[in-house]
Amino acid sequence: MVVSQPLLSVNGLTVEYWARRGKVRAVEDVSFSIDKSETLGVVGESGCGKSTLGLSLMRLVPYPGRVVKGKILLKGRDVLGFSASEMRNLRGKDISYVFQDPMTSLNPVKKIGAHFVELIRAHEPRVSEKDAVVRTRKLLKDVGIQSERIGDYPHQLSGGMRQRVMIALAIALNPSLVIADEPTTALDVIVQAKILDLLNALRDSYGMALVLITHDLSIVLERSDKIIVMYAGHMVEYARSEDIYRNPQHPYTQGLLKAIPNVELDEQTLNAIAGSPPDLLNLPKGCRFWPRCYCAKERCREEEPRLICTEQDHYVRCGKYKEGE
Amino acid sequence: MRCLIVVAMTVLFISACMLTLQFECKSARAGFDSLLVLGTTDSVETCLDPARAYDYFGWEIIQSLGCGLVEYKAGATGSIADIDPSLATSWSVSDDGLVWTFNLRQGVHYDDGTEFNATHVKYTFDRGIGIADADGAFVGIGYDGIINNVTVSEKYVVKFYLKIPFAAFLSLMACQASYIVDPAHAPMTSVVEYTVGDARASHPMGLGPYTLTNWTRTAGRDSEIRLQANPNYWNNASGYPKTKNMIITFYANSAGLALAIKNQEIDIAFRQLGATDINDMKTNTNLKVWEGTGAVIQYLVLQEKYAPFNNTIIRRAVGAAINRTTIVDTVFLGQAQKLYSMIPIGMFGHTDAFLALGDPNYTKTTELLAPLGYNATHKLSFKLWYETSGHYLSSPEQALVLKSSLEASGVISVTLDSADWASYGTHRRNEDMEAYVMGWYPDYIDPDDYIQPFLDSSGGSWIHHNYNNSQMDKLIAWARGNTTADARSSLYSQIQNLMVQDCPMIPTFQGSAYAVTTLKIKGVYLDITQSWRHWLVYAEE
Amino acid sequence: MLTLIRGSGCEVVEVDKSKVRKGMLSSLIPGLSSLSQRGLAGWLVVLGFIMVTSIVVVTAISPWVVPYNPSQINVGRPLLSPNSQFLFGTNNMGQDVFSRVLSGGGIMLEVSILSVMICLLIGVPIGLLSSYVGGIFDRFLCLIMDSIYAFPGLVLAIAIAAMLGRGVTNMAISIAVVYVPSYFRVIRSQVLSIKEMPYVEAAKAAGAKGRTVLSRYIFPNVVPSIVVVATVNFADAILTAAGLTFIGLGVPVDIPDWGWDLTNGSRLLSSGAWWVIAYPGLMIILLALGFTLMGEGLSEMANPRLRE
Amino acid sequence: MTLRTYVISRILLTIPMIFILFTMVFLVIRVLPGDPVLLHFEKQENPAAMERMRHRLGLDKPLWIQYLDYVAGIFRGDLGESMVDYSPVAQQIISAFPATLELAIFSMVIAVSIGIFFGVEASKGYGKTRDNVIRVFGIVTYAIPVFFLGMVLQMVFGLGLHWFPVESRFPHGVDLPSGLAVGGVHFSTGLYTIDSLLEGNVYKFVVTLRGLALPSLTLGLVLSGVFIRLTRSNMFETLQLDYVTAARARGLSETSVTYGYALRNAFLPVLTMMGLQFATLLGGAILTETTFSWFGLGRYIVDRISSRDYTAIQGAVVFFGIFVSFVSLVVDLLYAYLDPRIRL
Repeated sequence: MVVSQPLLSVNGLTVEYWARRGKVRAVEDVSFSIDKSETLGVVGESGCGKSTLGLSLMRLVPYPGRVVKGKILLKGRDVLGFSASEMRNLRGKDISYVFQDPMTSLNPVKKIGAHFVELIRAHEPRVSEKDAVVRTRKLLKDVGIQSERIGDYPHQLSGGMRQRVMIALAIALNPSLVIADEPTTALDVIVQAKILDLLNALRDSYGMALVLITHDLSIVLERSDKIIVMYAGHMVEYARSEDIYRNPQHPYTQGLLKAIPNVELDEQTLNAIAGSPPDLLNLPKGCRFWPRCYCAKERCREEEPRLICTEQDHYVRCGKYKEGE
Repeated sequence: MRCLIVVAMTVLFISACMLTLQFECKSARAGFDSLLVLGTTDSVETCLDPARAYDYFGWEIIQSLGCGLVEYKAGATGSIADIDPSLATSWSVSDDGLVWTFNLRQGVHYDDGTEFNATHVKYTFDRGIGIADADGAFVGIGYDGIINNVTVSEKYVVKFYLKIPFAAFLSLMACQASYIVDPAHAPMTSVVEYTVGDARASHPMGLGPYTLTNWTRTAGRDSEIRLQANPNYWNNASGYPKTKNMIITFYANSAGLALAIKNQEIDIAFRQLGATDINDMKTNTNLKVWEGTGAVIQYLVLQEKYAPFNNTIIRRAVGAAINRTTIVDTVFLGQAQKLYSMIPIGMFGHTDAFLALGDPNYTKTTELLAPLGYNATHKLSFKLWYETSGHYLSSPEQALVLKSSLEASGVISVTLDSADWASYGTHRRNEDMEAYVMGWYPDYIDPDDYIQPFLDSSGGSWIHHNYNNSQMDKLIAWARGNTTADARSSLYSQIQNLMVQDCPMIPTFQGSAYAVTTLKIKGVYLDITQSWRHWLVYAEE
Repeated sequence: MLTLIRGSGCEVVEVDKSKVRKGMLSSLIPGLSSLSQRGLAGWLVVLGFIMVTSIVVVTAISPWVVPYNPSQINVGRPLLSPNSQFLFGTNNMGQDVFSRVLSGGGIMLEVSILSVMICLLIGVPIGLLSSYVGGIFDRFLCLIMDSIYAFPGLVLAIAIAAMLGRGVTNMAISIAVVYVPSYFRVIRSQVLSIKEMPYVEAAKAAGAKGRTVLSRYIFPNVVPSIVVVATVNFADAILTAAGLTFIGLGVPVDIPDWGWDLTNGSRLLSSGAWWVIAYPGLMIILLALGFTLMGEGLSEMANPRLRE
Repeated sequence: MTLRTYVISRILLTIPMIFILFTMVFLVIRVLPGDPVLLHFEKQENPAAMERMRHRLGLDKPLWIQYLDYVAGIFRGDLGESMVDYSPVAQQIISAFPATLELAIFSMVIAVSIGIFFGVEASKGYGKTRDNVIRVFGIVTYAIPVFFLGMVLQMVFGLGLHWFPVESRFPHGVDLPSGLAVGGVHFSTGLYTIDSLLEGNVYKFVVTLRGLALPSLTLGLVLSGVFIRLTRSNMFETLQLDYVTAARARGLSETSVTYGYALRNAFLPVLTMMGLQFATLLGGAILTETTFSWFGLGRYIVDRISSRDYTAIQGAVVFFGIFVSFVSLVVDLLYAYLDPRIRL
């Protein structure tokens, strides 16, 4: 599906953590690309490395982790090659990030407005305090917060409002890409929907691309153009949403789909994904999923399957599929 | 990066500080025609009123602010001959030694202009004796026991009627407690105390070479005293005081004082420098070390109340086992004199009585102790106490040396114990210390002040050594009453020999007085009177 | 130097209840192989332990190894700078500084050990009781402890030392008085948090007697923090002892003691005799450092939030 | 609750504390061997005179009356007369306090700035060599006897390099900073730094700083360890927090992230510690003042303990108590001011 010069294209990205007990590959050999104003969903159980993936796109992988292999091309420029200052310019301006827990993502001792002013002036030093404030009010309005709240401290806002603030911060400098890492998990259901709709609305109005990281496949199915399914640091399936929905190829993806209520599928595989994801420190030999796979073969225990393009824009990492089939 | 900035800033700060170094020294002297800065570790203990002041340094300041009827000439040895006229030009004593007549100097004025006359003398002594301040010198020395009354017989003639013939009367008159006060500033019934920010109101004097222009006390200790020449000083004509302005600054400890004089932050360092410091200042080419006989003596007291020292033989045995040479050389690096008598060297009546016991004479010790069953295996053992508040110079070191010199006898074993000065006093009163080190700063410069307070059964009661010898008391009384010098000195030699017999206390050493000054300083006299005469000191430009 | 006490006191007070129970004790016994696995913390403990023990050993065997009798005056000329005959030179009394350095640790060690013991004997029980019993009793004790705690400890120590007079025991007591509050506070805060823990509740529900709960369930969990405070407190005690000696409340001079040597040396400073204070000073630092290192390491182990 | 009620309640709370302290000391010093009267009679004892003095000092009264008298005095703001030199204790304390306060403030500033700077540096490279070096430094400062450090600094910077004066607070012979004198009214704080500035005398200001340099550095260094370790651990924890990562993700510079975000939050516990350390600091001041022969409150107390000046000791204790609780009150208020989540 490689289009000429996508907004962001990632190639064989691999992130490692060093723990006392050894090396961990939280993300291994992940490749994908996003075009302008596209939405990419990243789905997986917690600990599958999806957050690390998100952070690594901004080179924010916390110590002791770091990107060891791969390329991250933003508008054709390799982000991994950027200098610290280039990185600073990129963050928040080209790519911005919405964190999982709005309760802890704002500086408790700074007023809401201060966050914006600081951000704006950090990237556009020439902007005066006043103009920054004006822009802040508009941004708050866009995310549906009355602008009087500009003088409040974070602890005076509800979770939903804080997340709105986080989003407003993310879009403040209308970046070309926003990464939303489980933006709703910390919120209650009604608010969840609102936030997600807000994100979509903003994506359209601001014309930015969106990476939506979540553990809930249903969320992304309807909202995103492409979906990455991750398991134990591997990208196990990568395809357009409708393909994933119609024809999930990886047993894990199928499992996830079945886990979603009101999706009809034949009986036998209802309790598909038994067990829990493996400990990254001692991965099973062969396919990482076989212990939980309903159709695991001898081969799966032996050799690790490679990512294969099964059909147009549909990539799977499963032993069932052979090259050139 | 930030590290660099920090480093740079510190460097800048330090260099800025160093820059200020030069003009600091300049400005310290700014605005004085002739000024000397004297540093000391002393401090006025209570106040500058002769009716109460009873401490060395208080008296030193009183001496510069006031005058007595008589004064000791520079370089005095404590004999009658050394007493010069001051406010009194001449004097006489009746044959029975009970009436002293002083003819006063005329045309002398207080700093406030009042003319001085006999009534002021009477006022001074009536006041001092009348106030009878509990810890004042008048009570301490016992003026009321000596003086019956003072009468003004003419405007410039004053008569003292004594209760007892008192040989040391002139010395008493020369001591700072007897300095004349100014009735205008000295209320008859109350003591003049330190008044914040008002130097004149802080002292009752006014006849001396200096006036007090500033007296600052912080934390109940002096932090600065400034003296300025008194235009009305009777001896102005002869060019006194030599230096018009004196600043006295105060240090917490001898180390501080030593550093200050070494960095020449001050011109004079007087009392108390450590022996080591004085020693290496002697070799310092930028400093001059002045040495003089001190009047302070120290001695070892033996408690006679109970064993072992209720036995005269044992006391003598201990007396024979004191190695004064080590004390003087090791503790004071030679900056003291071995003392074989309670009467200090350089004072009339002094004899080396205790040499009779040897210094040390361990064979004598062994011989004395052997009959009592003490020997190398069964040693005479006792506890030796010393104070730790620095009340006396390097007491711990003394104790250590005493211990080792006593134990060198081979038949004595000593354990040391110590207490801070306050507890030391209590122990003394409770009489629970077998042996303890004490010292003495005299009040008036006369043998009597070194004998009566120790050996007289009543006068010596404060030491609580329970020494009591009627024969001794008789001798002391005679010596007090007798006014002829040679009669007295013979009496004192008898007293001292008797003391060696009884050995109630063992004199160890006599401290020497030291002052360290910059090279340009002249006119320093350190004599037995132990007083620092500010008005004689000057800088030779 | 008093900062340490307070510092460490508070440091441990902050230890949160997330402390691990099992394994703590074993991890607290220095020298175990497990220590080296604990990274810096482990090494700190081991290093500190080595420093302390070596000083203890040196002091213990000093009578047989000192070149001169440490209290003997005039073994050499006074204030000789370090040389072949007197490795660390001589002091103003002509005593051999080297011999004194070797044998001078006794007082410091005795005082610190004794005072820590006293602290443990007093601070721990009342800490446990006060927090367990609670109520007015607790309030009152807290008030007293806080008053002591809020007051410059050295002043108190000086007053009490002056009151009790000379001697190791008295010094130890006066120091202990100052530090009991830190023990009290730590233990109290610990117990208060542990009291709420389910297994204690369970024990109570199961009808365990107060004493049993206290001794079986609560005490064992307080031990780690007690050990930490105690270790750091060793250093504090040593430094306070040095301070008291410096103020002039030390032991009689015929017993070699670093504290006294420092005090004595401070008077010789102006004459440039650095060696008289330098060596005893360093020894005190080493000893205190040894305990502080151990305390630091232990508290880090006892305090998982700081562990990688 | 409103600020005022809070302050008032705090003050009310400190009163019993001060009393417990005072009572303890009152009793302790009275069982001290050695008695103030006797000390006035070092040379000769005169029972009658001693009785008179005992009466003058009010020591002839029964203990509980002495106690009540003194307490009553406190409420009248009268700390009594010194038993050594008979001048008002309050006045002596006031004269002694500025030195100690100035020393304390400067040492605290030094300690905290060293602590925060190194603490931050350490937390940045947590677990790396830089971190370990800094930690060891912190631990070592911990273990140095304050007076020993003082002497070393004296030797090096005073005697050796002659950069700083080693003795006394202010050069002798120079008039002390007079403070602000407007017409008749004369205002001075006793803090020479401030007074010299009020007086507008740069020279005096500089020499004051030079006098302060070594003592405050001594005390500051010894104290810094506590703050290093505290800042370090708090910074490390704060740097893990989401809003710091979020700030980074918004492309804020490292500096503004570390200081504007992490430190501002990590500072709060440090502030609390500052309050706690103040009492300690005053204790350390005793030894520092002795080493550098300053005449501050620390030395005053030591002197008066050794001369059994009951009234002076009591006065100083009460004063210390009040001051320490005042500081902790100020700290609380600051805390509330710095942390919007707390509102009084």
